[in-house]
Amino acid sequence: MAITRDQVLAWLKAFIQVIADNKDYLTELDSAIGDADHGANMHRGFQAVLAKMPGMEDADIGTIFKQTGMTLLSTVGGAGGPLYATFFIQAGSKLAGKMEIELEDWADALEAATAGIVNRGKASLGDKTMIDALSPAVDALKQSVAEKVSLSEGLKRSTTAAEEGMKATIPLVARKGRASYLGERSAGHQDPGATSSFLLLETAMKTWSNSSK
Amino acid sequence: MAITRDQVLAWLKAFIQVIADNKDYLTELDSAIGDADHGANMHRGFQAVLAKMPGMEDADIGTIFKQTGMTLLSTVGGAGGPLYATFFIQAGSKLAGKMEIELEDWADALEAATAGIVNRGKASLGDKTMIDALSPAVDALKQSVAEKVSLSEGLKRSTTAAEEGMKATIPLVARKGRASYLGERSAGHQDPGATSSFLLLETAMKTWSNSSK
Amino acid sequence: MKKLINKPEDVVVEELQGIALAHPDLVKVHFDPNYIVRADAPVKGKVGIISGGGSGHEPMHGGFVGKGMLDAACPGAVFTSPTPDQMLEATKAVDGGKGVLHIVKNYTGDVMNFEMAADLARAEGIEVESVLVDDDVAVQDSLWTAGRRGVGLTVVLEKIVGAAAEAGYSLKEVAELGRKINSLGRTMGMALTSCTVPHAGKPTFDLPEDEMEIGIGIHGEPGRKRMKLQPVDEIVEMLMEPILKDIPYKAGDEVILFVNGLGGTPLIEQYLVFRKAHEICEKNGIKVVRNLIGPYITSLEMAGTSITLLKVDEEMLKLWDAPVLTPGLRWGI
Amino acid sequence: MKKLINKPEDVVVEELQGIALAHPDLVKVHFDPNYIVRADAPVKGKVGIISGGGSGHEPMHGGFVGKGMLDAACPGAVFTSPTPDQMLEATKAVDGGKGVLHIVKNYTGDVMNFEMAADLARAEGIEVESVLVDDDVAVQDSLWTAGRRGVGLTVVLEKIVGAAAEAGYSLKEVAELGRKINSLGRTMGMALTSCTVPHAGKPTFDLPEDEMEIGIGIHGEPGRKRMKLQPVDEIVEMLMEPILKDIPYKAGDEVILFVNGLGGTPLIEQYLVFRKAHEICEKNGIKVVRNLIGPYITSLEMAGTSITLLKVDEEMLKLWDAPVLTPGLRWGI
Ligand SMILES: Nc1ncnc2c1ncn2[C@@H]1O[C@H](COP(=O)(O)OP(=O)(O)O)[C@@H](O)[C@H]1O
Ligand SMILES: Nc1ncnc2c1ncn2[C@@H]1O[C@H](COP(=O)(O)OP(=O)(O)O)[C@@H](O)[C@H]1O
Ligand SMILES: [Mg+2]
Ligand SMILES: [Mg+2]
Ligand SMILES: [Mg+2]
Ligand SMILES: [Mg+2]
Repeated sequence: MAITRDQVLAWLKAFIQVIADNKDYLTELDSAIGDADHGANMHRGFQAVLAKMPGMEDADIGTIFKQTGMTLLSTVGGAGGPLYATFFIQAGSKLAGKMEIELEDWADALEAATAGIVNRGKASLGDKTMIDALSPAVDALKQSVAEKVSLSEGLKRSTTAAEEGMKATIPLVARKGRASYLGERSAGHQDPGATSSFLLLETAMKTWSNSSK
Repeated sequence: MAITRDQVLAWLKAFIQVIADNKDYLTELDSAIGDADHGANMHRGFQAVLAKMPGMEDADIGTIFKQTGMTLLSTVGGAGGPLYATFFIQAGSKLAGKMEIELEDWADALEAATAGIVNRGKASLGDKTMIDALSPAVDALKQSVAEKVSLSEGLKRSTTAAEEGMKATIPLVARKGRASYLGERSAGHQDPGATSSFLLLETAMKTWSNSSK
Repeated sequence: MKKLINKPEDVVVEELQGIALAHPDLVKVHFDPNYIVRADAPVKGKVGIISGGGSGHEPMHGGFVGKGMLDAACPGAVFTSPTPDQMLEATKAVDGGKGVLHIVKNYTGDVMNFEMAADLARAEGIEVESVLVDDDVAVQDSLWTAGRRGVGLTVVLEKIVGAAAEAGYSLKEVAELGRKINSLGRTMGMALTSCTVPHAGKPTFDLPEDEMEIGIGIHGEPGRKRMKLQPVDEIVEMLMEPILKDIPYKAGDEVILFVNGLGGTPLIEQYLVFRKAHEICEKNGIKVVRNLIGPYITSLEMAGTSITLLKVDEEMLKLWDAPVLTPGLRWGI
Repeated sequence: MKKLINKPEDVVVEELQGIALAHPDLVKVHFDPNYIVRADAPVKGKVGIISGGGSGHEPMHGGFVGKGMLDAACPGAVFTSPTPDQMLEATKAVDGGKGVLHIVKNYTGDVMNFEMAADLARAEGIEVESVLVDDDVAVQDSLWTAGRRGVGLTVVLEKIVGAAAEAGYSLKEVAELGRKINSLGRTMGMALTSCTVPHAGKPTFDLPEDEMEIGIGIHGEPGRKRMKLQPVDEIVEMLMEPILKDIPYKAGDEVILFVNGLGGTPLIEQYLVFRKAHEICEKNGIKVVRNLIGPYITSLEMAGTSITLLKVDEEMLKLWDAPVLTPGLRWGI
């Protein structure tokens, strides 16, 4: 019922591929309400993470997260870079030294990660950002932990919450980030950062549910 | 059987309108094998002539031609400007002092005008220029004079010759002017300068045939 | 997509190689992390001035590196804020012992990446101050937006602040000057077309043949309003109105009037924009004492223009007039 | 048609009004006939240098009027050679008693209008010489064409000859220098798009999204060849090949390498063109001793580039480096 270090690496590897596969889609989203670079930025950053992965194979989970965050920080750029870097670095702090993690650890890590993004980006729920996907996911995870559900169930609920949050960004008028320059015109389009965050969590569910008992 | 001074003015006025009506067409032709300015250039120049016409009402035919040429020289620009200016100025020299002209005078004037263009532009028949319309028209006029045909008949023959010459430019590869930069690609398009010259002669026929006996 | 490029992912590095080959007398180019630095950096005893931003706005910022303007510029991917490691290394490279000023355009990414870099630089013992540029009147500065964008004024600010540093101003003084400039400058832009980011392969947005976007930025994103295309005189009225009334500029003010080409608009049209903007200033009793006309802060091949006004005093004019020697701006040397 | 203009027929006059408002310290603008003349003309004892051509190539030629370059420039309608009265008045306005040089780009209209003007000026007692610029290698110079077009080299020639006049060269000397430059400079251009002449209302030709024109000029007309779009490195190879082999340039030659943006191509791409052109020069043992990169001789908003090489000697380099103070080019002052 635990997520091992190797499963964390498998998740990252899978997500690197998900980003590669969704690069154009994320670019499309970031064209409607942005500057058309979110897909390329994420792809560049996660390809750099891929190159670093051989060196992470013996590391603890916290270190893997931290190194991923540091790599993203110097390769992604834009708004997404520091925010995703913060996500991974803050999560990594919570997971320091661990070789396997339970749902509760994952909930704590995701909570710290999301709080880090809020701390840096100052976004609130409903501002039409990645927070709109991450925050409900954190809540769902905490709830899952409180209800003592299985890992699979917890991952499923948080992914569903993230997906709903991502879709909920569609009608919103952006109040943070580049989309906010468009004012009312940002409504009717799904937020790119919320989409990539959802994909991150969905990939976690797909990777960790398969191998959990 | 003569063309009076007033009929010369009527011809100019009619041609000014013909140019206004065909501005876009000439631009179109000059887009395919040029820089898309022949229509605007001719229109600008002949509108300037229109503004000068009140001052020409009492002048002899030669002076009218000359002033037209001088006006075109300082308003048309491009290749067409000096060439049409030369046309009118050289024709004007031949018609100096006259208050009415016969077919023979018109033939001499057109011959001098065309020679002036050849002198300045160095084009030969077949180079895909206005010469390809004017030169056959001059020949037809000289022939008409030799055969002592009527004014109407002479104007008709020279207009037909100009029209055939204009159309004959279509398959030619340009060897003078801007179209020559395109090489083989200039073939298949009618020359703009040949077109405006044909219109000049056609308008003369329409104006002078109506009023001649 | 029609561009003169090789592979999209190599555009920035290849451009930097081109810059290094073109201007070895003025700048050095550092790779991994990428930054452009003036050839004689660090200039001892002088405050270092750095900026940075996404590529695709050339000549800003890399084209403004040299004597009298920026000591260094950090180029990100196209339209993407550079990363903290770039600004950290650049800060160190220009540290002449008197501190370093970061000129930061107000975009979420630029602000966060520069902030992290400033923290890292301070941790290494370098004094760093930041000046935020947020001159764009198209966006409301409110709780409901990410704040006003940094656009055209950035060029003018970099020139004046660069001259101040060259003249020996302290870090505190250049920062104050920068903030003063930011408080006195306003910009508004419009576009006839979008632009195509290399890896995206197509324009960021489509504009019908008879329409224009008012209130655009420099990253190819749509603006505030889409409207039917107007004659340029009406467009300039539309841009000048919010610029004039924001601070507001008043009769008697002396200004620098900067008409910027966004990349795809020919210079002949930029002079038409200037003509009307100048007329509007005069009509309002505002004296245009200096001007700049040209493609200085671009958005790839976007067709369009932005107008910037900066209210100036004697000190700012003196610094504006001071010699500058960079690839993108040069006078007095 | 998307342009920042008012009425098409007013574009040139309004642009001239904008120039007059923008650069009163450098130039004066004369209307009817239209010409731009340096503010301190005529400069007594100096040969006057004038040029001219259609509008739409800005900053050429009007943007190059000032100290160290042109004394006057005559702007025609867009893409239309100016008329003899313009050049006559401009010639008189810059006559400092040492004669006047006409720099004439080799187009049928330019040549004829300048010829007539030179005749008229001589009839008024002014000594006039002409230099023909025909650097374009895209066109064969033969009995079967109107000769090679005057394109990118014009900018470089105007700079060097302008400096020579400023340095006191005689009329004969500047003419000889100009002809020497013309014999040592070659250019080739290409386009990704055409451009739209204001009164035409649509592009002069259409290019499919995946095609380019090789061997274009600066008036929006089609080129020699239409091909599938290639990466910029291959395009630069295609442009450099005919440039290099025409004179030909040889190993050991020192050159000015001028990469020109045609108006709609962003600076970032111009640096990619430069990078490869520089590499090709080096590979051929040709030393690039100076360069110029930017939109200096444009074709409205045409996207594309032209590359110019000029083989230089010490004298030409000295004149290239000499101070110049014009709206479009400035260094050393
Ligand atoms: N202040 C913020 N807080 C949280 N997320 C943000 C904030 N600003 C922007 N974002 C996220 O960043 C995404 C855009 O990322 P990206 O395109 O990589 O950066 P940029 O806007 O700098 O081009 C948005 O979709 C949004 O989800
Ligand atoms: N050397 C020449 N001799 C005669 N006619 C010429 C010559 N060169 C060009 N033309 C004519 O000029 C026309 C183009 O005129 P225009 O478009 O006004 O000038 P430009 O080519 O300078 O733009 C051509 O169609 C051709 O008929
Ligand atoms: Mg983005
Ligand atoms: Mg033409
Ligand atoms: Mg971005
Ligand atoms: Mg023309």
